[in-house]
Amino acid sequence: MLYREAGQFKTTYAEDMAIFPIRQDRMALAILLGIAFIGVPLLADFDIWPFGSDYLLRAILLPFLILALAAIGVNILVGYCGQISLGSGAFMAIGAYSAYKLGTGVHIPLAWLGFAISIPPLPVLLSILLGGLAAAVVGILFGVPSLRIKGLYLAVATLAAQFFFDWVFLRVSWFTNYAPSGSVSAPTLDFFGLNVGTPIERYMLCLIFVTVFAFLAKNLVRGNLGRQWMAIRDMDIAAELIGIRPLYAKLTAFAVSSFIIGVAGALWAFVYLGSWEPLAFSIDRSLQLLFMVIIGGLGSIMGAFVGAAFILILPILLNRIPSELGVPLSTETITHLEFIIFGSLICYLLIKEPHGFARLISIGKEKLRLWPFPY
Amino acid sequence: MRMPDTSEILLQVEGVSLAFGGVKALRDVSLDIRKGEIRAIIGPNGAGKTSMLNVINGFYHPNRGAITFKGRTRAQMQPFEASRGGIARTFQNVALFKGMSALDNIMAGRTLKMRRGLLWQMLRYGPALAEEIEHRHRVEEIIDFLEIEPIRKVPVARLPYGLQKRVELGRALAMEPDLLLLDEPMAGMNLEEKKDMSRFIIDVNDHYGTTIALIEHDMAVVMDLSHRVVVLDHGVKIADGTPDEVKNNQAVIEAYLGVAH
Amino acid sequence: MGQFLEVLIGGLMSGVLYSLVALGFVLIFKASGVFNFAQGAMVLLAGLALVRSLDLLVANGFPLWVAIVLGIGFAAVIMAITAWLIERFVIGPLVNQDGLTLFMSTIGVTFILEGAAQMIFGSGSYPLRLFPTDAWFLFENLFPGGILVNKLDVWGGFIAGVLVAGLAIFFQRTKTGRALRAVADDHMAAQSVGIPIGWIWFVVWLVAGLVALVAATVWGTKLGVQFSITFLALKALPVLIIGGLTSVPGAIVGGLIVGAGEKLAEVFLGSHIGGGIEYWFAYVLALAVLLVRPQGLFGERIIERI
Amino acid sequence: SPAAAQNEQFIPILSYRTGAYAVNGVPYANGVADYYNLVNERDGGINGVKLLVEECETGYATDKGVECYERLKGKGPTGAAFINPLSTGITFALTEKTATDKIPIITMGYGRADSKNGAVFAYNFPLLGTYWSAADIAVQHIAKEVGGFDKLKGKKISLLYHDSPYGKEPIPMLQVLAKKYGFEFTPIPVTHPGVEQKSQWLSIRQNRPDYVLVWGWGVMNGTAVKEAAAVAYPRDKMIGVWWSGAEPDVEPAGDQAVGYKALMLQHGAGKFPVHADIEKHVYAKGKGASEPGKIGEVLYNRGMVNAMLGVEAIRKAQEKFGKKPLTGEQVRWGLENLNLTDARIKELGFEGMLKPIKISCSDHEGARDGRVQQWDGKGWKVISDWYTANQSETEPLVEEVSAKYAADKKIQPRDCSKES
Amino acid sequence: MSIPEAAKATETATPFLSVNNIEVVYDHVILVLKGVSLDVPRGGIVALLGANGAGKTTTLKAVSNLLHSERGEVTKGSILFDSVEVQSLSPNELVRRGCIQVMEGRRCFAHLTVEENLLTGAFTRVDGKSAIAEDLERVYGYFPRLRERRGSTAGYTSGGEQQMCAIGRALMSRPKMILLDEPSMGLAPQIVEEIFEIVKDLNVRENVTFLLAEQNTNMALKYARHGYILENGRVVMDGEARALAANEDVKEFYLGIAGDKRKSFRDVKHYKRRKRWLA
Ligand SMILES: Nc1ncnc2c1ncn2[C@@H]1O[C@H](COP(=O)(O)OP(=O)(O)OP(=O)(O)O)[C@@H](O)[C@H]1O
Ligand SMILES: Nc1ncnc2c1ncn2[C@@H]1O[C@H](COP(=O)(O)OP(=O)(O)OP(=O)(O)O)[C@@H](O)[C@H]1O
Ligand SMILES: [Mg+2]
Ligand SMILES: [Mg+2]
Repeated sequence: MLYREAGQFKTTYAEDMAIFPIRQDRMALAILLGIAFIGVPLLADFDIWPFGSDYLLRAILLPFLILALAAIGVNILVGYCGQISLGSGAFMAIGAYSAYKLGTGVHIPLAWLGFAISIPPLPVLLSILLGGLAAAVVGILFGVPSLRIKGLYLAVATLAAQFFFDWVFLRVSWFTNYAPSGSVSAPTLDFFGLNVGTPIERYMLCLIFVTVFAFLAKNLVRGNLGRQWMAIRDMDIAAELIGIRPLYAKLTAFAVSSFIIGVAGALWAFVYLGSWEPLAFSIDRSLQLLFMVIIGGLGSIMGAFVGAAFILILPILLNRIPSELGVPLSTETITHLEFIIFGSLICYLLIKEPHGFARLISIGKEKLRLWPFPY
Repeated sequence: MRMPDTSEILLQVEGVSLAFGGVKALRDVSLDIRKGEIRAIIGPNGAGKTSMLNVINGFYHPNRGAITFKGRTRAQMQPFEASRGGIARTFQNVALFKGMSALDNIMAGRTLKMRRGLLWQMLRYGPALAEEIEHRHRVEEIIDFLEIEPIRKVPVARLPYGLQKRVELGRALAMEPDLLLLDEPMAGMNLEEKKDMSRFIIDVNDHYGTTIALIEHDMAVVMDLSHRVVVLDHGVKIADGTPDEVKNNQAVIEAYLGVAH
Repeated sequence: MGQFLEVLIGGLMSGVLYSLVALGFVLIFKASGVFNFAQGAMVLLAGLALVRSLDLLVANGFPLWVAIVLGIGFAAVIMAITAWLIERFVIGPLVNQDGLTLFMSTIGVTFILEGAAQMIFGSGSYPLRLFPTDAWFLFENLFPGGILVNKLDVWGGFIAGVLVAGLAIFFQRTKTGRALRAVADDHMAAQSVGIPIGWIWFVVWLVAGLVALVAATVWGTKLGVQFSITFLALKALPVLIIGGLTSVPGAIVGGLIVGAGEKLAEVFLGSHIGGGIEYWFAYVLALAVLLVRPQGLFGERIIERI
Repeated sequence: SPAAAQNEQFIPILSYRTGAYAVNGVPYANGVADYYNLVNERDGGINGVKLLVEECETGYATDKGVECYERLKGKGPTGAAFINPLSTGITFALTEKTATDKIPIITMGYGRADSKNGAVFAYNFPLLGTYWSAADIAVQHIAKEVGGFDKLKGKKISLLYHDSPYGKEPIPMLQVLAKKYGFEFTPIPVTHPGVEQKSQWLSIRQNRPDYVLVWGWGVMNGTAVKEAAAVAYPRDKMIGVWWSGAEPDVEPAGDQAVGYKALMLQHGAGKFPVHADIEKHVYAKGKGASEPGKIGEVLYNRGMVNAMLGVEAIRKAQEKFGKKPLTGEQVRWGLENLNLTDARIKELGFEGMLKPIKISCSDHEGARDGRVQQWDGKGWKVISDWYTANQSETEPLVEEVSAKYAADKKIQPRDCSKES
Repeated sequence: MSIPEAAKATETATPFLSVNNIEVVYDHVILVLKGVSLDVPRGGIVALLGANGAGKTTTLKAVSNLLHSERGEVTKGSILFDSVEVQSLSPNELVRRGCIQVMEGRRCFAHLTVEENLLTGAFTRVDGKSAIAEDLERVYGYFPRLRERRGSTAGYTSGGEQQMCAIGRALMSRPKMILLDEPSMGLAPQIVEEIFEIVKDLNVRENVTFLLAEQNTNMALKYARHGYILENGRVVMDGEARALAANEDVKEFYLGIAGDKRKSFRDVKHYKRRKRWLA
């Protein structure tokens, strides 16, 4: 009786097409946003446990938000458009390094032409967004082979992007402003004169980014373009025969996805790490993002969040449990156990629900709807 | 039976041959489809019927021959030409988008008609929303017409085969085609459902004037619905004419019908 | 010229060593359509089981050859148990699910194997000396310094050749080979015609485990048995897709192409643009091949029919 | 009891006992843990303040390292005394954070070379030697082997390096030195984790450099030695940095490693009086972290030295701030004023492992001495005298790079002449 | 048509297959079968009729124990095949015991050739190569079109060819009982006749039992001896095939005969609301 759409009549298609047509869902979302936007800052402000220490903000929520954003990007490509990509890390890196260059000033000496291209350091917000744009452009470029290469073959082929850009940012010292170690650090985070420095400020910044992009992404995937992506994913030949252009659909998916991933990469570098090297965007990151999307549920924006939480936070929790309980285990054993348990949970979850958390949630809702009857 | 009032030729296939390695799927087949008619293509299994449809909408490229559609002649069709030119189709092995709801599947059929760009869709505001709603109206009409209201939001993978076929027809109708190619739309249906399907086909043909090319193995359906029938066997056209002519054609009886129906 | 030949030969050889790892992928993919992310972890597990039991036996006074035989036997048993567990508890219950789900489950398996292998057998670096690791210098009268050929590489190549021949026969036209391919196409239809999927998968994972063991003997000799051995999987991927995910001989050919290509690129191109290019070069090579043949050189055609 | 808990000094250990670099991470972490344990077991802590230690596994991954740091930095009554990430990548990521959190970051023998300049990097302590010092020492040793600096002219020296900030650090210094002495310098990158080096060594076989410096970590070192053997490059022309000169780097290669040389971060392998204490007070009670047979290995000893320097810094700080748990800011003072004389080193049982070390505001390195050791198939043998890195060579680069950092980060460098 | 006496004689009191009041749930929440019971006598031919989505396919999958890989499960009731509880047998064990299913939708192994497809059907057989080769010939005899296409990759063959291939593949296992799901779908009229003749032939000569889900009610009731009609996951009517065929409702809804005359498809009324039996 708690969760039922009966009695909620929709009289226009606009109402029927809302993100959450059911009132209870809307309320749940409002509560969640309320906690995220008001609750967390308040708690942190009053130093109430567990937000008193920076730990939760800086070590958990910040990476969670940024990786969830990246996962949304990956989900658009993999979950909605069906193009498996293992190169997401590279696109994060492109976002990060482009934003870094733009934020610290671009100088391209064209000696043989007798002049140089110089762009003064751009404001941080603009550099981050342009970083995303750069990632989108490269994304389109690396999306072109997807017209011919499909499935797992494409997945492995996207690794070319991953390794190539790892190498580029290591080797081309122009990108790192000729830092001797190849490690660079972010410019100070000034947003319209506001310096974003404390953990809670950083958290709010990321939260705003994530909320806005999640909303835009949700709009896209439930609109015409989203349907084209899913059509390509589900049956590309039929899609083509009903007039969907694979070129356009796939490349827009690559572009939008890379854009979001690039922005997330810039945030990861600027807001979370502060100082980074290409290893921060290695193949491990790409895989991690893919795991998030699969576990969360392919083709679900909310799934990206749940998946990010599972893949990012669960290992940390598992790792912490023994020391919190005071069980005397060596870190080595703890880590090995963490691996074993984490792996087992992944398998267990998949066996229980091969389509990830998103499906689990929708089945849960369906059960709630039927409650108290089993079916 | 009422014949279509025009004899204008919408599509003409001339001398088309198609081979896959050693398999000759089509051998020098010519046929025409007149505007407004229901044209059936029949023949034994593996005769090349589906291949013919694939040639018409550009999925297969014939080795030889020419295709004239709406007055333009070309050696082969391209899928985008076909879809933009107003050719829609359903598939023999249901080719729905499995992960999407019935509604979304049909909405996808309207891709060609939707104009708003990426940025508008991202905001889903103003013109983008208006466009979405406008097309939703059209799609709801189709849903209503096909009587699939209750399954609008069900993921199509969960639907029984028969309903999937209907959704697929809906998707094709959403394209508002001039020429509708139906590949065994009634396979796997019982009589009642076949009747429904027949009704839909006739209504589409009558009310919208849509030209229809139909492959079907149920002879009763074919004979009742179609204006003209072409018969293929082993890639060769062996007969072409009104249902009655075809029914009594000796070659057809031997190759396909067996006992006279 | 001498250097070119040397790099070419060295590249071809080291490519074949990757093929050893790639073969494991091919086997499982061919038989169940599962892209087995855990292949690297299986090499680690097999290697650790082998080297640790070997050390223990030698320390207890067994003669070396007895220890080797027993050690390999022990490692094989471990791989069999692993195969059984994976089939029973992970892949078995996931029959008929789509490729990405299965892929993800093998990632779960990877975590479990890496954790368990190191917890049981230790996370150090353990030297393994089964094959000679020095080199021959050929044609010393033709080229100054001769052309260097690693003995280990030759051994690896030889073993890979034998494996491929054996596996190719296994897959070719035997009843089980046919059943394996049927399972890869459609789990449920295979079940419906009475193919015992569980048993088939156990056998395949076992064979993949044994291939991992073989890879571990060669790579363990080269690197020492240690965690880094799992990274071989990444180097095996371009090999795998160049050859085609479903082709056993393709794994070898892919290895030859990748090995030669990346080594030549690194030596002759890398020095001009800063070096370290072989990782991405292998993948770009793979990309180039796929653009021409989307299913790899010897992979099964991707069926497009409507 | 709560009262006792109040009298504890919290020290986090960031370690990696799993993953690709565990082979080298484990002995190091063991040394660190054992020494803290020794201080508690033998002395009852530092002047009665017990050491409370917690390990956190980073797996050598930057983001995990950041998480560990955030998790542990606030623990204990006064928070972390200092942090020791044992990874150049994590060091880079934490440098700014530790400064705001006021927790010193000790990077003994690694980290960013420019952070030696305490005026800019108030909280970074690259004790005992940066990579620029290491590069300088290595070149000094080569000069000695070839018979003088003037003989370096025209020689070919290659650097085989781990393609990461860690491996790249020495490059600018070596370029400076190459210019100065006229040797030909070629950097050769090896992609992480370094399991595949065939093409690198085939190039080396062709170019025949006179020396190959190895800046590797983990599996890369052992593989380099084996590949060198395979192409018959003389092992005694290879010189590893001090992170490429421990037992796990050579043991897997067996006989092929004989002759391989490596720099020493002052100490080498072997047992010293402090080891006896550890065996007596820690291992006898069954509280040791390591396999007993591995006590005294190079990386184990390095972990111990590292822990000892931290403990001594706390002790120093207690002199000023009182015998109680101290904050990171207070420990930072202790570090900056640390002055270990030969006598004190002997007292601590480290005689023969260390030379005196004196840290100051402008010099967070404290000492820049090293020796060279060689593997003889069974153990490491010291084969050289002490070298001291030439400050006139390293210092200009330190100034230049740290000034740039200060400008980027808008840091006002301290005036060290005014620091006590 | 008359029921073959020989077959009738072998029918025994205990049914070969008996489905007792089963309930099937997909995805833990979608209840599809709501208590279906049916018996198939040894050597019988039983037709399962019903509209789209009535649950025919689900019933057959429950019998061959293939549901769990579709995330469905039998939550109530029991299925006995040859007096053994089906739930305790694996699908391949069932095939070994002689119960094979021809799945709906021509699930051929796309990458195998037609002949390889047929041979996989013989996987469980142990009676030697020559017996298998003989049966292969027999299948080619039934479906000459398959012989023509024996070397082609099944994924590229036409829909009807794939359907023949799927049926032929099941025949290759020499089953005692065949669960046929929509065998006539997509087949040319002659071939449909041919298939039903094969059913009759196998039934009479080799005493093979059939349970067939079929939309072609006409044909099904002609060849079957018993029929069950499913609606919405329930059995709403069952009985002798002849009795069913004579039923007025069945005539109208399934056979399209009203007042003893077939109506043209052109003239059908547009049913807005269909009449349904109430369960
Ligand atoms: N995997 C599934 N998940 C959820 N629901 C399913 C699934 N498979 C079938 N169903 C539902 O079960 C019901 C019965 O389906 P079933 O396929 O058994 O019908 P059928 O009688 O064989 O129909 P048809 O004549 O179309 O083949 C349908 O309503 C369908 O929506
Ligand atoms: N892409 C292809 N590659 C190889 N052979 C093909 C291909 N497409 C069709 N064929 C072959 O061409 C012949 C005609 O096939 P088609 O699908 O057109 O038959 P059909 O008339 O539709 O038969 P059905 O009634 O069984 O659907 C068949 O023998 C088929 O195997
Ligand atoms: Mg067809
Ligand atoms: Mg069905």
